[in-house]
Amino acid sequence: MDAKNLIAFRVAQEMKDGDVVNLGIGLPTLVPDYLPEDVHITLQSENGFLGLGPLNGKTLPNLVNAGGKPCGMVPGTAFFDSAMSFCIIRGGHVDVTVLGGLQVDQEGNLANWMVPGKMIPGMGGAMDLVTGAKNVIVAMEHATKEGGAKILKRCTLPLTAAKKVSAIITELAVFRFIDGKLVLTETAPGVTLDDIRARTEAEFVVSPECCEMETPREVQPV
Amino acid sequence: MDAKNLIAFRVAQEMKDGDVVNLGIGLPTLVPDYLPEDVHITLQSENGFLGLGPLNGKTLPNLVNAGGKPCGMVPGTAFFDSAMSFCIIRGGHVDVTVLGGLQVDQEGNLANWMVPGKMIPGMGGAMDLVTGAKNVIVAMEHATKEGGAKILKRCTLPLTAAKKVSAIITELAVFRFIDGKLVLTETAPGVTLDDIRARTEAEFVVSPECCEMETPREVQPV
Amino acid sequence: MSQTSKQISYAALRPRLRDGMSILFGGFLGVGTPEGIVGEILDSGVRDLTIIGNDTGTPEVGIGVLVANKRVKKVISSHIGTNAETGRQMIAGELDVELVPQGTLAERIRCGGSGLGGVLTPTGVGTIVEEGKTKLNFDGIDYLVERPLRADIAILKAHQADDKGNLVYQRAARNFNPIMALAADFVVAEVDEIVPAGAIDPDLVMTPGVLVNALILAEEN
Amino acid sequence: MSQTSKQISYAALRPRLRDGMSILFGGFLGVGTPEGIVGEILDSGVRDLTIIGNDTGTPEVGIGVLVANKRVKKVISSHIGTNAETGRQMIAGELDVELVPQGTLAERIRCGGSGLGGVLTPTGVGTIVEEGKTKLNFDGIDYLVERPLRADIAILKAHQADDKGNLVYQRAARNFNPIMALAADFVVAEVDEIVPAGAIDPDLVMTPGVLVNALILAEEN
Repeated sequence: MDAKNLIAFRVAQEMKDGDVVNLGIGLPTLVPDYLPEDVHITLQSENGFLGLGPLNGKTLPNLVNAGGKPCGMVPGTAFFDSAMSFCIIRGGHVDVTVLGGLQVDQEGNLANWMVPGKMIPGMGGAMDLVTGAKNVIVAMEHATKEGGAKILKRCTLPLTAAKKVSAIITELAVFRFIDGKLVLTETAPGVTLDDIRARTEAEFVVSPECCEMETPREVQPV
Repeated sequence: MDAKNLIAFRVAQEMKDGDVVNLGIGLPTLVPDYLPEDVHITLQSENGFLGLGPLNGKTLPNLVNAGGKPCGMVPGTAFFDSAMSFCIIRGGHVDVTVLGGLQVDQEGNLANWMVPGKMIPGMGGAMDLVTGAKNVIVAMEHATKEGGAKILKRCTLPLTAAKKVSAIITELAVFRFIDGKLVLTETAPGVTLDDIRARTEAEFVVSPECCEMETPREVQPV
Repeated sequence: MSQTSKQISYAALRPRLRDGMSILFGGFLGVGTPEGIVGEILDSGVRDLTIIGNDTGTPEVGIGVLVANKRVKKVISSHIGTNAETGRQMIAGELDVELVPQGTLAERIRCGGSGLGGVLTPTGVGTIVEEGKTKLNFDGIDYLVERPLRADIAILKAHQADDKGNLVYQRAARNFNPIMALAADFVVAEVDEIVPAGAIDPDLVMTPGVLVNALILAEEN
Repeated sequence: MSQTSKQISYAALRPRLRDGMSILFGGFLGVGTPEGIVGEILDSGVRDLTIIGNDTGTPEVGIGVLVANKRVKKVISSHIGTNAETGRQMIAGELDVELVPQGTLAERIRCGGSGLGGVLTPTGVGTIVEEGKTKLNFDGIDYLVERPLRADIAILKAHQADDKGNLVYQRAARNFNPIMALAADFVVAEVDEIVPAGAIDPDLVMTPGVLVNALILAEEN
């Protein structure tokens, strides 16, 4: 299993039965594949609906996800306009939002929407999601492709929102923000604290209950 | 024809084909009875719909006007929630609102929602209607039951909105606010300028085009 | 969302009710007010309530029975003229009444449910409504900053629901119900009919089920 | 409301189009964008447009073709990443782009259409979005005052309309369309079907016809 699927698996274990969840594009969309069997979540899509489901083969008119891709819907889906969609998002009616990150820092700041002079796609719904969701999970590979740290003392890229991140889940570790502090709560099998320190610029506390990160059975170390 | 119906008749002549109109309770509800044949208006009801029609005998579930009374609806009616109802009202999508008044003054201020210590029903939707409608017509009898002036230099009762009235139509006269000034534009048949001055406290300008107020054929003076 | 129906009985609402709580109630002169839930609140004996909604109905209809039975400490409403008891208690100093322009009331509730800190409205400028409020001027126009309203519980009336709590309202009974569904810690709807999830066309849902915590089937349809 | 149908042809839209005008366009990555009207605007040759909507689609889909054909002077949008041409022109200094958080964009348009002077939102606080904006603090929380947006014309896509202009949207094609119907001096909707007034259940209308000035039947259903 690759890093992305490992991360998606671990994120899926964060979900509680009944949660309303918004998943960013890319890695986060893998999360539903790894939900525990007794956990049912409702997916919110910022283009205006609650009840996003897998495509199931057949494309239906005007049924697309927030990435513009054809999708399915579950029984009991509801559609609404963009104003209502963000009333739901900003108003705390979304339990969990899962997004990728370019940088996260030890203050809980997230940067994921632009690299000045290079890539300026825009924030889309991300600023509202990170501001309004009850739980903000950043799901990302621990380091850049070049091996640089993404979990920093202070973000250098323009922020998506200030001090709103609840947890960071990477292929190496799980961090949570507890009382405003970045706390390491889990490390992946075979990953040492030194490995994490080497790839993390941010200062963090190691939880007294820090344990091994849950991974899919097939990659558990023997 | 009594004063109320005379006023309603004259107000009806203000309507243009296609107008979206909100009518207050009481006298204003008589207006549709006197519309010219070629003028079709759409009635907005602040409890959430556009397309209010006459009752036509049969009461339908949950179909009531803003006074809570059973009403009818025309083909092409649309229902919506209270937030949308006032987006329409406040947003200038209502062409004309017709309301009663306790007092109006020469600045275009209207007071029609409370008499301190005596009668405090609340403003309901009146403040939004008077603030947001393109045309605000105050339709009321010229004087109080005791003969006191209701068109004043300055309202003494708490205001509904400041400087928003477009026209005042009474059984004696039509006044319009033109460039911030109160202008007498019509007088009822048989009513002299002195009659009006005697029953009006406000200072007003007499329009050079001041003419006789249109009244239903049956009460035209011979 | 749990996969089981959200249906509960009137009696199951009791543990949610307590003295001093705030209640958002749907309805306009009683149309769109859940009369059965109002009856349950009355029977529960709770008092010192703060009730928030368009009007106080009449002493016999809508939320008005709670006022008439002296269960209410504070009313936040646009109109109280149809319930003489509200005015009487207010003048006697027994009841605190905050009168709010109807459009402003709608926006304040919507803000309370959608994470907004308020709206800027021209309604009320130059009237006693502006007292004590922040005023901002943009492009020469004055606006009042009107702040959010929320409540402990919202009691709604809908025509139809599905198991997941998706709601469909009928005619003028919609009014304040959809925005109130956003703005309370616990949202309960009294409905005429409950159908299985999937039976309502998703385009026609007026309140998404995730906003609704519980459904009660109205005793008389 | 006039009793005749609001239907017009694509060509009848021409006199409404002019250089430098502002356009609110419905749609989310092209879904819910009136492609026929966009084509008509392109064919009309108007330029220096300000376009306001969720995103700029792709160079071939949605509003994006106007960008690709250099008819646009300014974009107000939450996302431009799917249209490389928007980014290229922006970086080359040929195109002014104002990026707005999606929820804020929705509220600003809604304000523009509903007589509100703005909303207070926590979204964007502590980011570059707050630059140049009034900030208010209530109960220890910072909010940005976000101001209304309107346009000369709104171009919408709906599934069904009646003669009076009442609109019904389909699935995720609803998105920004209903709020844009409030916020322009002239509102035109491209629809798949036009039925007589009375054929749509009044409870199911998603945009009231009084907000819609003209209807165009889509050339290909």
